[in-house]
Amino acid sequence: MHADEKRLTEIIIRTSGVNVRKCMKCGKCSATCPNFAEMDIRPHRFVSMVEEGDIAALLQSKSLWRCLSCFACVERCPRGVEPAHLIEAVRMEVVRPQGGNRLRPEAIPALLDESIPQQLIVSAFRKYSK
Amino acid sequence: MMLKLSKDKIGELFQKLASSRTLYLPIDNNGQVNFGQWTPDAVVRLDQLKTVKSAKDFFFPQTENIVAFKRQGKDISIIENRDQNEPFVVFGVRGCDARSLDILDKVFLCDPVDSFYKARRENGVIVSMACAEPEETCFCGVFGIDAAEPQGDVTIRIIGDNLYWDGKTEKGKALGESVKDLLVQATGQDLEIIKKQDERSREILSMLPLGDLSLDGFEESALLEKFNSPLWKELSQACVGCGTCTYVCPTCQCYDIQDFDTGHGIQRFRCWDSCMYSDFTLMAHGNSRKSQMERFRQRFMHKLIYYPANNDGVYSCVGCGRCVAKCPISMNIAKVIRALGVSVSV
Amino acid sequence: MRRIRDMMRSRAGELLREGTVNRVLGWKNGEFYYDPNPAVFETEESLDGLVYNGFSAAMLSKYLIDATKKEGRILVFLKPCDTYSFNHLLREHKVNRENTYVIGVGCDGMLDIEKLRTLGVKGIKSLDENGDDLVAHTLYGDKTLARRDILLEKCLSCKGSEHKVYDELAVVDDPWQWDTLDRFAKVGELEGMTPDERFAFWRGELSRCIRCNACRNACPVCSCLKCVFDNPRSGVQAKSNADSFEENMFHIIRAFHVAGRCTDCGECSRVCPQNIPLHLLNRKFIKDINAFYGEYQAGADVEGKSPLTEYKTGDVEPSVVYERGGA
Amino acid sequence: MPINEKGGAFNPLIVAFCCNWRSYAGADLAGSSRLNYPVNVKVIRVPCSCRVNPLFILRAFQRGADGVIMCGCHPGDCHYTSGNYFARRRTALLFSMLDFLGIEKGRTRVEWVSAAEGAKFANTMNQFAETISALGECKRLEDIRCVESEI
Amino acid sequence: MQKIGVFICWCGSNIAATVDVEAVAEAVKTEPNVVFSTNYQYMCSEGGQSAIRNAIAEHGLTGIVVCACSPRMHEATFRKAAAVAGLNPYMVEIANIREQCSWIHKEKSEGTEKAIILARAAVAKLNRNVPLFAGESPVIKRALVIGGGIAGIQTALDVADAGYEVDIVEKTPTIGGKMAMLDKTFPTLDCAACILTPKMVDASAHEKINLYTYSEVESVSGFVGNFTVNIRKRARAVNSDLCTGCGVCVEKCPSKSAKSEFNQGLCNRSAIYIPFAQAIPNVPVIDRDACIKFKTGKCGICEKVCTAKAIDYDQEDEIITKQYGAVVLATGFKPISMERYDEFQYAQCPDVITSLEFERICNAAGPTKGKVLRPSDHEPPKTVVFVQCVGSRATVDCGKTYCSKICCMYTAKHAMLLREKYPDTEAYVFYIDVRTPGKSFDEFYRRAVEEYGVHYIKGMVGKVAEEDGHLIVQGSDLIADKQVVIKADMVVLAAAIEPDPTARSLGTMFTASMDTNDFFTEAHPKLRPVESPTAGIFLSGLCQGPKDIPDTVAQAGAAASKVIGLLSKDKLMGNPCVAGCSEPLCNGCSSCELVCPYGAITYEDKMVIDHGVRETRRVACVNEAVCQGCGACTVTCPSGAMDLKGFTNLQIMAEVDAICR
Repeated sequence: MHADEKRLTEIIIRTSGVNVRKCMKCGKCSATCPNFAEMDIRPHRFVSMVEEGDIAALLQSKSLWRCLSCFACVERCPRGVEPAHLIEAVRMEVVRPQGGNRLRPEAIPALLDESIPQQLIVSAFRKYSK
Repeated sequence: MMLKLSKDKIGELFQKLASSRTLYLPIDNNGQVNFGQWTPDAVVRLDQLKTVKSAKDFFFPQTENIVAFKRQGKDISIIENRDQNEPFVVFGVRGCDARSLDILDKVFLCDPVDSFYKARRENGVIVSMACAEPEETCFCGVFGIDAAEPQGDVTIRIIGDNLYWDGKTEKGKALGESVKDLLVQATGQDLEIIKKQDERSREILSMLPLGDLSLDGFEESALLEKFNSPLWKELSQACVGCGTCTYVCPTCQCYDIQDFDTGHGIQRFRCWDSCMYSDFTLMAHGNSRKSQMERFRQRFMHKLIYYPANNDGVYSCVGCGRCVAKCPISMNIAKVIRALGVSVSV
Repeated sequence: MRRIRDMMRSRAGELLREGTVNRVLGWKNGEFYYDPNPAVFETEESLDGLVYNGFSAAMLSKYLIDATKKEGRILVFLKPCDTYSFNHLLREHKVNRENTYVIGVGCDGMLDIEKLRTLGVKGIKSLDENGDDLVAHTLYGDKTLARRDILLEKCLSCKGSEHKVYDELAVVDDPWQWDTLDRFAKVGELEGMTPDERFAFWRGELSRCIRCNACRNACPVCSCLKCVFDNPRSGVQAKSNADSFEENMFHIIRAFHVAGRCTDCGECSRVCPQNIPLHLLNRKFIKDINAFYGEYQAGADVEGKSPLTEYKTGDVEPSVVYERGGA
Repeated sequence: MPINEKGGAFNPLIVAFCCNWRSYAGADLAGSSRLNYPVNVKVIRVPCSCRVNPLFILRAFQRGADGVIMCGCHPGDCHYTSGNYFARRRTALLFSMLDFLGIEKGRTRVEWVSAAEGAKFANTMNQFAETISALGECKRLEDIRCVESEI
Repeated sequence: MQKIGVFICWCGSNIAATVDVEAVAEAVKTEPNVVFSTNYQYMCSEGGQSAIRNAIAEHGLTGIVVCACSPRMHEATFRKAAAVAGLNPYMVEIANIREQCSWIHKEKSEGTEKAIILARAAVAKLNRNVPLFAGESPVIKRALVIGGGIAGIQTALDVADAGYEVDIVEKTPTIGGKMAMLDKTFPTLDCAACILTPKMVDASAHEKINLYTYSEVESVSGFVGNFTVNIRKRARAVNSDLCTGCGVCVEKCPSKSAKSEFNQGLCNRSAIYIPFAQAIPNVPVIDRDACIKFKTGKCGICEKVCTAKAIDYDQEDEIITKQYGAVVLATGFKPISMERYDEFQYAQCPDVITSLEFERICNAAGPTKGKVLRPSDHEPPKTVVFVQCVGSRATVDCGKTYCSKICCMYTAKHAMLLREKYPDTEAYVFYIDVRTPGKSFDEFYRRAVEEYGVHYIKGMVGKVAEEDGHLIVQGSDLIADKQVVIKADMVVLAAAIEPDPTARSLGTMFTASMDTNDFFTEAHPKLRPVESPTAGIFLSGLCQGPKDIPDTVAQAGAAASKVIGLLSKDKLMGNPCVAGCSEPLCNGCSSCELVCPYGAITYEDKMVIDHGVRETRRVACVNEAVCQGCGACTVTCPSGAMDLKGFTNLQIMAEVDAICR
């Protein structure tokens, strides 16, 4: 494992607050995932890949952007592992270092749409800008 | 030779006295006044007629270590604790307490001499103080004490704005010498003032309600009659068996010797005992005085009959009245003298 | 209180005469007005010496431990607060109720001679009590005082005028009444201090202790035949206040031994020759017991368990102590 | 590491009263699981937490203990059915009183440790020893006569 | 003056690696009254014990300290060794320098220093020891078994066969327990009823066995060898002595809407009922909540039709008080509630059932007469999905952290039986792991897969949804790394099992300790697996932990042999470490009486001689046979009159002093 990956693994485990060792590989997270078909790396594999420190692949994963953050996996996991929090943590690692503000205040008016709730804008702003 | 000092310089006097030796004097601790070591921020209360405990502590402390046994492996070494050579002054001792030391001397300085006590007596200087405003509980006069001009190495009077210093013994004069920079010669007018004050004090002393207590009938010859008096039962009924009277008493001299296991050895100490306690003179077979009545009787028989019988008629009471003021249930030597004394004379 | 004294004298005389009782436990006049002492009266004539005034504070309940072992019935006068202690002694089988005839006496609050002296009244020979107005006759002239200013500490937080146990009452319809204070105020004040301040406070107070055992011997709850501190075989015997540890040890253990049993009669503080506020230790336990396990007044009744001889499965954890603020 | 007055490294002394049936067994389990806890902790075995007399606790402080901890069965699980319930009341009141007298409350502790909780025992002792190290030597309940140099 | 010998054990390298045993032996020599000290490789071995015996004889020792492992391990061993050498066994103290010293510390200097202190404390305590002598108490030759399932029945039969009386207390109207509800048993597939009912009959017919069904233990007092138990025999409203078990009342009862407990609520029963055909005793019981007579006062049909005149509406609960020498807890288990598992739709869909319900459906005497039919429409299912580990191995919410142990096997059994009866029906099993440690267990599971074609899918079910009369089961197939969706007709959940809820209160009553999951704990997990830490209380069956029938029967037999061992003694040596009252110090305040959990303290008026004073005083008296030695009284006693032998105030303070020195 690269030193960099090791560092990233630690960051992800720390920021997510997830103990991946609690996983007993039952797959209930993937069983319950409503967007399973769209995910290239499924929640249960996400957990084991973090455990193995295979972060490079995760950073490239489409799942980061396809996870609905519905937290069904978190809700159903019998061991309290919380895979969605891991996905979120990896996502933040991709978003944040890629530099700068990916969402600028001046860009917001153009994005506004009657159907988008205010909270979404606020939440997106928090995630995508520094 | 009468010397004097302006009252506002009294702090300097304490400072000076304390510079060469330990100075003990009445100090206020949250409303209660006891003799304690002087420090610049101590609240000195010379106006307090009676300290809770008497001045006997400095010669016969409540507890003192007398010898230690130290264990090293299976060997035991004996460590002596006789280092009572520090000079000290007890300042502001009232006439009753000043007299009480004579009574303790008869016990501790007769053969075999109590070397701990003796060392302290030799190193201690008594600065006694005249009483101008005695209280209703005082009856020192009954024992021939003149509270207006008490005994002591030095006798002081505080009148108006002045403190009058009267060195009486060699020790007292030497003490005066050590603070002579602060003292000036008293004038004739001063002596006049002192005389007037003494007279006024004696007048009040003569009017004290307990002043009429009579010690008639407490002779050695009446020992058995007193011992067997039915009044003891009545008098002792209220006694709860605490040691207040004995611990505030300036003349009580009973002590116990006990060992304390410190974990590293044994510290042998002596501490005040009280004949009022149920474990007083407790021996293997039990207690020789099984009832509180017997213990109560012991205290007063000792003070009023046994002690004088052995000490040329000197009673082991100085009429300080502390027990009168402090007994939780208001039973005291005055009531005992009243009850038993009268019963004989009638 | 003079009226009550007269009632006491006449009823005591009647009960002695008719043989209901063979002795009377009351207060006997002394040298001054303020020093009546507990005494047993066996004849009607001797009852002239029976007094009841603002200085009849000494509680008579504890004397009954020995008195009721004797032949015949004894009449005892109990102030309202004394009845709690009497109940407590009954609960612990220390007194024989059948050998006791209790007359509950009304109380105007007991007086503190020390407070009088602190107010600068010296050479007190006698007092006139009349409701709130007091006149002290002294060697140095008369002094007028207000009763409320010289009430005993324990009477400032009086438990009330109700007698918890009695055979008959000797009370007046129009007793003098006074405002009582929150008995836990001082405990609360201390709790609010820092540990260092509390330590300094108690060191200052307890350093005066002379181990005279007056607090213990006057306490109606401390009724052990042989106290652990007197017993050479207990391993903790201590006759002297050899050092600060012994002072702490004695008072902590004494308070602990009476915890859940203490009726808050205040005798410990009243009898202390050094005026140490020992009742605060007991009140601390009472305050904690009330807070942790529900309100409890020892001596309010004879039956039931006391807080330290019972438990509930849902009791607070000892960590409650640490969760309160402070270091 | 805190330094004591004599200038040496401060080595706190901790006395742990453990009930025979659960907490002492828990301490044994900590041992057989090789869970480390400070050497300063010395365990005294008592049949039940309700056997712990306040006298013992004060005695330990008198003789120089810097902290005293009492361990018993979890409430409801006492070998003697109810002993720890009494112990719980007694210690709550006693420790509250020590706090009232100004003794640092970190110096006393009650912990329920079952026979299966070896790890809890070790963790508890580690934490407690840390607390005591931070508090330093216990002076407030010490008996000067028991300080070795005094004799 | 004592003569104390100190023996330091190396425990091989367990102690000697971290503790300088020579240094300890040398250091203790300076302790008061120590006249001898030595060290040895294994103190507990015969060589070590003989060294102790020899030293006692040679040096005239009055007491010994053994510095070794925990007293919980070998205190008894060393006491015996001392006794052999003529020393009172209570003149032995153990310093625990292994578990509480060498095993937790790494530095040899630290370990050695601590070992010396612990040895010193033990010597200090021993210096205050006095010989103690155990009292004797008689053994009541009767055992009580609580729970009438297979565990209780087997224990009772084994004890009774040894010639001792046994009472079984069962809270339901019949014995038989959960096993009676099962259809077939793995891995042999023999019929549960066929092997259980003969045992039930044996138990009821055994002259030494007495059944109390529909009864519960109300309260307990006493101690090993002599428990006094109050049993509440609940009123059946049917006189068992008169009832012939003809069943006419059951047939004629007009109230038939109560759910059948025996059939897991899958069908109804009458208000007066016999749980199942082979129930023992074969006496009906009236369910007062369902009975029209009890609810409205009208009806009374059962009374009218009963020719034996056995119906007794006025019957009241009866309290039976009996004494027992030993008590066996066999309280069994129940499946956990599935109500909160929304993802499996248990509460919402009748066709989502538990395995125990499936057992009843398979059973010929069950609600469907043995035909596997969907509860919703009584149609045979075409596809059945089994889900394992529902609530087991779960650390969150309502789950259990442990493996329920039996689910893998019964699920294989269910799938196999299903495929055997209905070869056209597809069976899918979702599993996390398949655990088959047991004789012929793995072969059984492989048969289900290989011979019966059960589809095992590694993964968990995430969601069950009802759609068009089918159950859409969405789960993971971790091996194919895909999400599978199965259109099923029935879903069977292998629910985790938990101890019966009555165990908790019984545990408190009998002071039998429990773990966090409410399983009873054993005195030693390996060496004393069928005994509770509380003397005289034994454990049988699932109340101690999940297990299958053979394990249960084996444990039941083991518990029985322990009971027999106890009952075969005429007298028990008591624990001499009991409370004692110093009468001259006793104040008669009753505080100790109030805190004693065993009622061992009473008060009497006695002549007391106190320092030469003779008087009659009210003093505490300890019943040494009843006292268990907890010491609650010693602390509540303000005067210190109460003390605990073996753990006296002075002994403990000596230890404190030695440790703090």
